[in-house]
Amino acid sequence: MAINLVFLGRLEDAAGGGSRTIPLVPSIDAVLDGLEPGLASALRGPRVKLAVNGILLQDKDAPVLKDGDEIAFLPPVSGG
Amino acid sequence: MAINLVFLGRLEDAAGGGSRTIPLVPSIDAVLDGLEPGLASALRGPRVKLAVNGILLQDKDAPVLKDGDEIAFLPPVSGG
Amino acid sequence: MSDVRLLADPFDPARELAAFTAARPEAGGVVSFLGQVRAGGGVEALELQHYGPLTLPAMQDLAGRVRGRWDLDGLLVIHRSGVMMPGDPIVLVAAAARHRRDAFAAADFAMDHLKSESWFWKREKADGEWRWIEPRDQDFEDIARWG
Amino acid sequence: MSDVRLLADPFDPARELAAFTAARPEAGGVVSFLGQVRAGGGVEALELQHYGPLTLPAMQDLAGRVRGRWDLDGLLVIHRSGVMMPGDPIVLVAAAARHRRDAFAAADFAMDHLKSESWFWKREKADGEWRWIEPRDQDFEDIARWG
Repeated sequence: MAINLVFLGRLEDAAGGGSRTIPLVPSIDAVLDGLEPGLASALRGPRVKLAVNGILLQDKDAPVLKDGDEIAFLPPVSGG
Repeated sequence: MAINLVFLGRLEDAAGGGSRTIPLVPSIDAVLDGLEPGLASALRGPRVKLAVNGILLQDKDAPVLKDGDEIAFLPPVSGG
Repeated sequence: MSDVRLLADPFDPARELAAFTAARPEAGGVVSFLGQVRAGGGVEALELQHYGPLTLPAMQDLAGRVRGRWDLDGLLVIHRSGVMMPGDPIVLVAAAARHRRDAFAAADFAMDHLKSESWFWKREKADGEWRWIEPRDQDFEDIARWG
Repeated sequence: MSDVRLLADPFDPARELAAFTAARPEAGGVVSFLGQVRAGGGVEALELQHYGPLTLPAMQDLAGRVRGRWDLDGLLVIHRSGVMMPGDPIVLVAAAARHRRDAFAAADFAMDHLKSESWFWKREKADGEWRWIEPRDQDFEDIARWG
Protein backbone atom coordinates (compact mmCIF):
# COMPACT_ATOMS: atom_id res chain seq x y z
CA MET A 1 0.00 0.00 0.00
CA ALA A 2 1.97 2.97 -1.33
CA ILE A 3 1.67 6.17 -3.29
CA ASN A 4 4.11 7.83 -5.63
CA LEU A 5 5.18 11.47 -5.39
CA VAL A 6 6.57 13.32 -8.43
CA PHE A 7 8.49 16.57 -8.08
CA LEU A 8 8.84 18.77 -11.14
CA GLY A 9 11.23 21.61 -11.90
CA ARG A 10 12.92 23.24 -8.94
CA LEU A 11 10.90 21.03 -6.57
CA GLU A 12 13.06 18.14 -7.77
CA ASP A 13 16.05 19.88 -6.21
CA ALA A 14 14.11 20.56 -3.00
CA ALA A 15 13.18 16.87 -2.76
CA GLY A 16 16.59 15.59 -3.71
CA GLY A 17 15.11 13.58 -6.59
CA GLY A 18 12.38 13.53 -9.20
CA SER A 19 10.15 11.02 -7.44
CA ARG A 20 9.65 9.15 -4.20
CA THR A 21 7.44 6.29 -3.04
CA ILE A 22 5.86 6.62 0.40
CA PRO A 23 3.46 4.48 2.41
CA LEU A 24 -0.22 5.16 1.75
CA VAL A 25 -1.79 7.86 3.89
CA PRO A 26 -5.38 9.05 3.43
CA SER A 27 -4.90 12.73 2.46
CA ILE A 28 -2.54 15.17 0.83
CA ASP A 29 -2.20 17.01 4.14
CA ALA A 30 -1.04 13.76 5.69
CA VAL A 31 1.45 13.28 2.87
CA LEU A 32 2.92 16.73 3.45
CA ASP A 33 3.01 16.30 7.23
CA GLY A 34 5.13 13.20 6.75
CA LEU A 35 7.83 14.96 4.68
CA GLU A 36 10.85 16.96 5.78
CA PRO A 37 9.62 20.42 6.92
CA GLY A 38 11.68 22.33 4.32
CA LEU A 39 10.32 20.21 1.47
CA ALA A 40 6.74 20.36 2.80
CA SER A 41 7.00 24.14 2.94
CA ALA A 42 8.20 24.31 -0.69
CA LEU A 43 5.37 22.01 -1.81
CA ARG A 44 2.81 24.18 0.01
CA GLY A 45 3.97 27.28 -1.92
CA PRO A 46 1.06 29.35 -3.27
CA ARG A 47 2.02 28.85 -6.93
CA VAL A 48 2.51 25.08 -6.71
CA LYS A 49 -0.26 23.10 -8.40
CA LEU A 50 -1.07 19.46 -7.73
CA ALA A 51 -2.22 16.66 -9.97
CA VAL A 52 -3.48 13.30 -8.78
CA ASN A 53 -3.16 10.57 -11.42
CA GLY A 54 -2.75 13.22 -14.10
CA ILE A 55 -5.84 15.24 -13.10
CA LEU A 56 -5.17 18.77 -11.88
CA LEU A 57 -6.67 19.54 -8.48
CA GLN A 58 -8.83 22.61 -8.05
CA ASP A 59 -8.33 24.87 -5.02
CA LYS A 60 -10.80 23.17 -2.71
CA ASP A 61 -10.24 19.56 -3.75
CA ALA A 62 -9.22 17.22 -0.92
CA PRO A 63 -9.15 13.79 -2.51
CA VAL A 64 -9.05 10.57 -0.51
CA LEU A 65 -5.87 8.79 -1.57
CA LYS A 66 -5.72 5.13 -2.43
CA ASP A 67 -3.05 2.55 -3.14
CA GLY A 68 -1.02 3.30 -6.28
CA ASP A 69 -2.04 6.95 -6.63
CA GLU A 70 0.50 9.36 -8.12
CA ILE A 71 0.67 12.91 -6.81
CA ALA A 72 2.61 15.40 -8.93
CA PHE A 73 3.81 18.72 -7.52
CA LEU A 74 3.96 21.31 -10.31
CA PRO A 75 5.72 24.65 -9.83
CA PRO A 76 5.01 27.46 -12.33
CA VAL A 77 6.05 26.51 -15.86
CA SER A 78 9.09 28.27 -17.20
CA GLY A 79 7.72 29.83 -20.34
CA GLY A 80 9.64 31.30 -23.23
CA MET B 1 16.79 57.50 -82.78
CA ALA B 2 14.25 55.26 -81.04
CA ILE B 3 12.57 54.56 -77.73
CA ASN B 4 11.40 51.31 -76.25
CA LEU B 5 7.91 50.71 -74.85
CA VAL B 6 7.25 47.95 -72.29
CA PHE B 7 3.72 46.71 -71.58
CA LEU B 8 3.14 44.78 -68.35
CA GLY B 9 0.31 42.52 -67.31
CA ARG B 10 -2.94 42.86 -69.23
CA LEU B 11 -1.47 45.76 -71.22
CA GLU B 12 0.72 43.18 -72.93
CA ASP B 13 -2.43 41.66 -74.39
CA ALA B 14 -3.74 45.08 -75.40
CA ALA B 15 -0.46 45.83 -77.19
CA GLY B 16 -0.18 42.39 -78.77
CA GLY B 17 3.27 41.92 -77.24
CA GLY B 18 5.41 42.74 -74.22
CA SER B 19 7.49 45.45 -75.85
CA ARG B 20 7.76 47.58 -78.95
CA THR B 21 10.38 49.93 -80.39
CA ILE B 22 9.14 53.16 -81.92
CA PRO B 23 10.85 56.19 -83.46
CA LEU B 24 11.84 58.89 -80.99
CA VAL B 25 9.19 61.52 -80.30
CA PRO B 26 9.65 64.26 -77.71
CA SER B 27 6.87 63.50 -75.19
CA ILE B 28 4.74 60.74 -73.73
CA ASP B 29 1.64 62.38 -75.15
CA ALA B 30 3.26 62.16 -78.58
CA VAL B 31 4.05 58.48 -77.96
CA LEU B 32 0.42 57.75 -77.09
CA ASP B 33 -0.91 59.79 -80.02
CA GLY B 34 1.14 57.62 -82.36
CA LEU B 35 -0.33 54.30 -81.12
CA GLU B 36 -3.52 52.51 -82.11
CA PRO B 37 -6.46 54.32 -80.44
CA GLY B 38 -7.60 51.27 -78.43
CA LEU B 39 -4.13 50.70 -77.02
CA ALA B 40 -3.60 54.40 -76.29
CA SER B 41 -6.89 54.44 -74.40
CA ALA B 42 -5.84 51.43 -72.30
CA LEU B 43 -2.46 53.03 -71.53
CA ARG B 44 -4.17 56.27 -70.46
CA GLY B 45 -6.29 54.38 -67.90
CA PRO B 46 -6.43 56.13 -64.52
CA ARG B 47 -4.70 53.26 -62.66
CA VAL B 48 -1.86 52.80 -65.14
CA LYS B 49 1.48 54.07 -63.84
CA LEU B 50 4.46 54.94 -65.99
CA ALA B 51 8.17 54.52 -65.45
CA VAL B 52 10.87 56.07 -67.63
CA ASN B 53 14.17 54.23 -67.44
CA GLY B 54 13.04 52.51 -64.27
CA ILE B 55 11.98 55.71 -62.48
CA LEU B 56 8.29 56.00 -61.65
CA LEU B 57 6.68 59.17 -62.95
CA GLN B 58 4.69 61.35 -60.58
CA ASP B 59 1.31 62.69 -61.66
CA LYS B 60 2.54 65.97 -63.12
CA ASP B 61 5.80 64.77 -64.65
CA ALA B 62 6.14 65.38 -68.39
CA PRO B 63 9.65 64.29 -69.23
CA VAL B 64 11.37 65.18 -72.48
CA LEU B 65 12.22 61.88 -74.15
CA LYS B 66 15.60 61.10 -75.66
CA ASP B 67 17.12 58.38 -77.79
CA GLY B 68 17.19 54.98 -76.07
CA ASP B 69 14.69 55.80 -73.33
CA GLU B 70 12.47 52.98 -72.05
CA ILE B 71 8.88 53.72 -71.07
CA ALA B 72 7.10 51.04 -69.05
CA PHE B 73 3.31 50.99 -68.70
CA LEU B 74 2.34 49.43 -65.37
CA PRO B 75 -1.23 48.39 -64.60
CA PRO B 76 -2.21 47.70 -60.97
CA VAL B 77 -0.22 44.83 -59.49
CA SER B 78 -2.13 41.64 -58.90
CA GLY B 79 -1.55 41.08 -55.21
CA GLY B 80 -2.25 37.93 -53.25
CA MET C 1 -5.90 16.67 -38.81
CA SER C 2 -3.33 18.01 -36.38
CA ASP C 3 0.09 16.45 -35.91
CA VAL C 4 1.20 17.01 -32.30
CA ARG C 5 4.37 15.40 -31.01
CA LEU C 6 6.50 15.53 -27.88
CA LEU C 7 9.97 14.23 -28.74
CA ALA C 8 12.80 13.16 -26.45
CA ASP C 9 15.30 13.12 -29.33
CA PRO C 10 16.51 15.72 -31.85
CA PHE C 11 14.42 16.38 -34.97
CA ASP C 12 15.05 17.98 -38.34
CA PRO C 13 12.72 21.00 -38.70
CA ALA C 14 13.42 21.46 -42.42
CA ARG C 15 12.40 17.88 -43.18
CA GLU C 16 9.31 18.10 -40.99
CA LEU C 17 8.20 21.36 -42.57
CA ALA C 18 8.81 20.08 -46.09
CA ALA C 19 6.72 16.96 -45.42
CA PHE C 20 3.95 19.00 -43.80
CA THR C 21 3.82 21.42 -46.74
CA ALA C 22 4.00 18.73 -49.42
CA ALA C 23 1.00 16.98 -47.85
CA ARG C 24 -1.11 20.16 -48.18
CA PRO C 25 -0.98 21.30 -51.82
CA GLU C 26 -4.40 22.92 -51.42
CA ALA C 27 -3.08 25.41 -48.84
CA GLY C 28 -1.97 28.70 -50.29
CA GLY C 29 0.36 29.44 -47.41
CA VAL C 30 2.24 27.89 -44.53
CA VAL C 31 3.46 29.94 -41.56
CA SER C 32 6.02 28.33 -39.29
CA PHE C 33 7.81 29.20 -36.10
CA LEU C 34 11.02 27.46 -35.18
CA GLY C 35 12.49 28.03 -31.75
CA GLN C 36 16.06 26.94 -31.15
CA VAL C 37 18.48 27.01 -28.24
CA ARG C 38 20.21 30.37 -28.55
CA ALA C 39 23.96 30.34 -29.07
CA GLY C 40 25.95 32.90 -27.14
CA GLY C 41 24.99 34.40 -23.79
CA GLY C 42 26.92 31.73 -21.96
CA VAL C 43 24.26 29.01 -21.95
CA GLU C 44 25.98 25.65 -22.42
CA ALA C 45 22.89 23.45 -22.41
CA LEU C 46 19.16 23.60 -21.82
CA GLU C 47 16.89 20.96 -20.37
CA LEU C 48 13.14 20.81 -20.69
CA GLN C 49 11.39 18.58 -18.23
CA HIS C 50 7.84 17.44 -18.90
CA TYR C 51 5.24 15.47 -16.96
CA GLY C 52 3.85 12.66 -19.07
CA PRO C 53 0.23 12.63 -17.90
CA LEU C 54 -0.18 16.37 -18.54
CA THR C 55 2.23 17.70 -21.14
CA LEU C 56 1.23 16.02 -24.39
CA PRO C 57 -2.53 15.99 -23.62
CA ALA C 58 -2.38 19.75 -23.00
CA MET C 59 -0.53 20.28 -26.30
CA GLN C 60 -3.22 18.28 -28.09
CA ASP C 61 -5.92 20.32 -26.37
CA LEU C 62 -4.23 23.54 -27.49
CA ALA C 63 -4.07 22.25 -31.07
CA GLY C 64 -7.79 21.57 -30.93
CA ARG C 65 -8.49 25.11 -29.75
CA VAL C 66 -6.37 26.54 -32.57
CA ARG C 67 -8.23 24.41 -35.14
CA GLY C 68 -11.54 25.58 -33.74
CA ARG C 69 -10.58 29.24 -33.94
CA TRP C 70 -9.08 29.42 -37.46
CA ASP C 71 -9.86 27.71 -40.73
CA LEU C 72 -6.72 25.66 -41.32
CA ASP C 73 -5.68 22.97 -43.75
CA GLY C 74 -3.24 21.58 -41.22
CA LEU C 75 -1.46 22.22 -37.94
CA LEU C 76 1.91 20.84 -36.85
CA VAL C 77 3.24 21.12 -33.29
CA ILE C 78 6.53 19.44 -32.40
CA HIS C 79 8.19 20.09 -29.04
CA ARG C 80 11.38 18.67 -27.60
CA SER C 81 11.97 17.55 -24.06
CA GLY C 82 15.27 16.53 -22.48
CA VAL C 83 18.71 18.08 -22.81
CA MET C 84 19.50 20.30 -25.81
CA MET C 85 22.61 22.12 -26.98
CA PRO C 86 22.94 25.62 -28.52
CA GLY C 87 21.51 25.57 -32.04
CA ASP C 88 19.26 22.58 -31.35
CA PRO C 89 15.59 22.96 -32.35
CA ILE C 90 13.20 23.21 -29.39
CA VAL C 91 9.82 23.77 -30.97
CA LEU C 92 8.33 23.84 -34.45
CA VAL C 93 4.80 25.08 -35.09
CA ALA C 94 3.39 25.26 -38.59
CA ALA C 95 -0.07 26.29 -39.75
CA ALA C 96 -1.28 25.75 -43.31
CA ALA C 97 -4.26 27.71 -44.55
CA ARG C 98 -5.98 28.91 -47.65
CA HIS C 99 -5.71 32.47 -46.31
CA ARG C 100 -2.45 33.97 -45.12
CA ARG C 101 -4.00 35.85 -42.18
CA ASP C 102 -5.38 32.63 -40.68
CA ALA C 103 -2.02 30.90 -40.91
CA PHE C 104 -0.15 33.78 -39.24
CA ALA C 105 -2.68 34.19 -36.44
CA ALA C 106 -2.89 30.46 -35.73
CA ALA C 107 0.88 30.00 -35.48
CA ASP C 108 1.26 33.13 -33.36
CA PHE C 109 -1.54 32.09 -30.98
CA ALA C 110 -0.21 28.55 -30.71
CA MET C 111 3.28 29.80 -29.78
CA ASP C 112 2.01 32.30 -27.20
CA HIS C 113 -0.02 29.58 -25.50
CA LEU C 114 2.64 26.89 -25.79
CA LYS C 115 5.15 29.20 -24.13
CA SER C 116 2.95 30.39 -21.31
CA GLU C 117 0.75 27.38 -20.55
CA SER C 118 2.64 24.25 -21.50
CA TRP C 119 3.77 21.84 -18.83
CA PHE C 120 7.50 22.29 -19.33
CA TRP C 121 10.07 23.18 -16.73
CA LYS C 122 13.30 24.59 -18.06
CA ARG C 123 16.78 24.73 -16.68
CA GLU C 124 19.93 26.14 -18.19
CA LYS C 125 23.53 25.22 -17.68
CA ALA C 126 26.01 28.09 -17.47
CA ASP C 127 29.51 27.99 -15.99
CA GLY C 128 28.91 24.30 -15.38
CA GLU C 129 25.92 24.97 -13.09
CA TRP C 130 22.29 24.07 -13.79
CA ARG C 131 19.71 26.72 -12.85
CA TRP C 132 15.89 26.49 -13.07
CA ILE C 133 14.18 29.24 -15.09
CA GLU C 134 11.22 31.08 -13.58
CA PRO C 135 8.28 32.36 -15.65
CA ARG C 136 8.67 35.65 -17.49
CA ASP C 137 6.11 38.45 -17.32
CA GLN C 138 6.35 38.78 -21.11
CA ASP C 139 4.60 35.44 -21.52
CA PHE C 140 1.55 36.64 -19.63
CA GLU C 141 1.45 39.81 -21.72
CA ASP C 142 1.68 37.76 -24.92
CA ILE C 143 -1.23 35.57 -23.98
CA ALA C 144 -3.40 38.49 -22.87
CA ARG C 145 -3.42 39.77 -26.47
CA TRP C 146 -5.84 37.04 -27.51
CA GLY C 147 -8.71 37.94 -25.15
CA MET D 1 22.17 41.55 -43.60
CA SER D 2 19.12 40.75 -45.72
CA ASP D 3 19.02 38.10 -48.43
CA VAL D 4 16.58 39.23 -51.13
CA ARG D 5 16.25 37.25 -54.34
CA LEU D 6 14.02 37.24 -57.42
CA LEU D 7 14.28 33.83 -59.07
CA ALA D 8 13.20 32.73 -62.53
CA ASP D 9 13.63 29.04 -61.64
CA PRO D 10 12.19 26.74 -58.95
CA PHE D 11 13.73 26.77 -55.47
CA ASP D 12 13.67 24.43 -52.47
CA PRO D 13 12.13 26.28 -49.51
CA ALA D 14 13.17 23.66 -46.95
CA ARG D 15 16.81 23.91 -47.97
CA GLU D 16 16.71 27.72 -48.02
CA LEU D 17 15.09 27.88 -44.60
CA ALA D 18 17.51 25.36 -43.11
CA ALA D 19 20.51 27.32 -44.40
CA PHE D 20 19.05 30.62 -43.18
CA THR D 21 18.40 29.19 -39.70
CA ALA D 22 21.75 27.43 -39.40
CA ALA D 23 23.54 30.70 -40.14
CA ARG D 24 21.77 32.42 -37.22
CA PRO D 25 22.38 30.34 -34.08
CA GLU D 26 22.05 33.47 -31.95
CA ALA D 27 18.40 33.92 -32.95
CA GLY D 28 15.93 32.36 -30.57
CA GLY D 29 13.24 32.06 -33.22
CA VAL D 30 12.60 32.04 -36.93
CA VAL D 31 9.19 32.79 -38.42
CA SER D 32 8.63 31.86 -42.03
CA PHE D 33 5.89 32.19 -44.57
CA LEU D 34 5.81 29.97 -47.61
CA GLY D 35 3.31 30.69 -50.37
CA GLN D 36 2.73 28.02 -52.97
CA VAL D 37 0.55 27.64 -56.04
CA ARG D 38 -2.70 26.20 -54.72
CA ALA D 39 -3.72 22.82 -56.03
CA GLY D 40 -7.40 22.34 -56.83
CA GLY D 41 -9.79 25.05 -57.93
CA GLY D 42 -9.04 24.36 -61.57
CA VAL D 43 -5.88 26.46 -61.90
CA GLU D 44 -3.48 24.63 -64.21
CA ALA D 45 -0.60 27.09 -64.07
CA LEU D 46 0.29 30.51 -62.75
CA GLU D 47 2.63 33.08 -64.24
CA LEU D 48 4.18 36.01 -62.45
CA GLN D 49 5.55 38.72 -64.65
CA HIS D 50 8.01 41.24 -63.25
CA TYR D 51 9.68 44.39 -64.56
CA GLY D 52 13.42 44.23 -64.02
CA PRO D 53 14.19 47.87 -63.26
CA LEU D 54 11.52 48.04 -60.53
CA THR D 55 10.72 44.66 -59.02
CA LEU D 56 13.91 43.58 -57.24
CA PRO D 57 14.88 47.13 -56.14
CA ALA D 58 11.43 47.51 -54.53
CA MET D 59 11.82 44.16 -52.76
CA GLN D 60 15.20 45.31 -51.42
CA ASP D 61 13.67 48.58 -50.30
CA LEU D 62 10.92 46.71 -48.46
CA ALA D 63 13.52 44.52 -46.74
CA GLY D 64 15.29 47.65 -45.59
CA ARG D 65 12.08 49.04 -44.11
CA VAL D 66 11.43 45.77 -42.27
CA ARG D 67 14.96 45.79 -40.84
CA GLY D 68 14.50 49.38 -39.71
CA ARG D 69 11.24 48.63 -37.94
CA TRP D 70 12.12 45.45 -36.04
CA ASP D 71 15.24 44.17 -34.35
CA LEU D 72 16.13 41.14 -36.47
CA ASP D 73 19.08 38.81 -36.73
CA GLY D 74 18.25 38.13 -40.36
CA LEU D 75 15.67 38.51 -43.09
CA LEU D 76 15.18 36.28 -46.12
CA VAL D 77 12.92 37.17 -49.04
CA ILE D 78 12.77 34.88 -52.07
CA HIS D 79 10.19 35.41 -54.80
CA ARG D 80 9.63 33.51 -58.02
CA SER D 81 8.79 34.94 -61.39
CA GLY D 82 7.79 33.05 -64.52
CA VAL D 83 5.47 30.09 -64.95
CA MET D 84 4.68 27.85 -61.95
CA MET D 85 2.62 24.70 -61.48
CA PRO D 86 0.28 23.74 -58.58
CA GLY D 87 2.39 22.95 -55.52
CA ASP D 88 5.33 25.06 -56.67
CA PRO D 89 6.70 27.56 -54.15
CA ILE D 90 6.03 31.20 -55.03
CA VAL D 91 7.43 33.14 -52.11
CA LEU D 92 9.41 32.44 -48.96
CA VAL D 93 9.88 35.06 -46.27
CA ALA D 94 11.78 34.28 -43.07
CA ALA D 95 12.62 36.53 -40.16
CA ALA D 96 15.05 35.53 -37.43
CA ALA D 97 15.01 37.40 -34.15
CA ARG D 98 15.96 37.15 -30.55
CA HIS D 99 12.34 37.84 -29.62
CA ARG D 100 9.45 35.88 -31.04
CA ARG D 101 7.13 38.89 -31.38
CA ASP D 102 9.60 40.71 -33.62
CA ALA D 103 9.99 37.72 -35.92
CA PHE D 104 6.22 37.25 -36.30
CA ALA D 105 5.52 40.92 -36.93
CA ALA D 106 8.37 41.32 -39.40
CA ALA D 107 7.34 38.31 -41.50
CA ASP D 108 3.68 39.32 -41.41
CA PHE D 109 4.45 42.93 -42.43
CA ALA D 110 6.81 41.81 -45.18
CA MET D 111 4.17 39.50 -46.67
CA ASP D 112 1.38 42.10 -46.53
CA HIS D 113 3.58 44.60 -48.34
CA LEU D 114 5.03 42.12 -50.81
CA LYS D 115 1.53 41.06 -51.79
CA SER D 116 0.05 44.51 -52.15
CA GLU D 117 2.94 46.63 -53.38
CA SER D 118 5.32 44.41 -55.29
CA TRP D 119 5.74 44.84 -59.02
CA PHE D 120 4.31 41.51 -60.06
CA TRP D 121 1.53 40.85 -62.54
CA LYS D 122 -0.14 37.52 -62.25
CA ARG D 123 -2.09 35.42 -64.68
CA GLU D 124 -3.66 32.03 -64.22
CA LYS D 125 -4.37 29.29 -66.69
CA ALA D 126 -7.70 27.48 -66.32
CA ASP D 127 -9.46 25.38 -68.96
CA GLY D 128 -6.47 26.06 -71.17
CA GLU D 129 -7.00 29.85 -71.09
CA TRP D 130 -4.73 32.42 -69.50
CA ARG D 131 -6.43 35.21 -67.55
CA TRP D 132 -4.84 38.23 -65.84
CA ILE D 133 -5.62 38.65 -62.12
CA GLU D 134 -6.78 42.03 -60.85
CA PRO D 135 -5.91 43.36 -57.36
CA ARG D 136 -7.96 42.17 -54.41
CA ASP D 137 -9.48 44.51 -51.84
CA GLN D 138 -8.17 42.21 -49.10
CA ASP D 139 -4.61 43.26 -49.90
CA PHE D 140 -5.38 46.90 -49.20
CA GLU D 141 -7.06 45.98 -45.94
CA ASP D 142 -4.04 43.90 -44.94
CA ILE D 143 -1.63 46.74 -45.54
CA ALA D 144 -3.79 49.27 -43.73
CA ARG D 145 -3.25 47.34 -40.47
CA TRP D 146 0.31 48.64 -40.20
CA GLY D 147 -0.54 52.37 -40.11
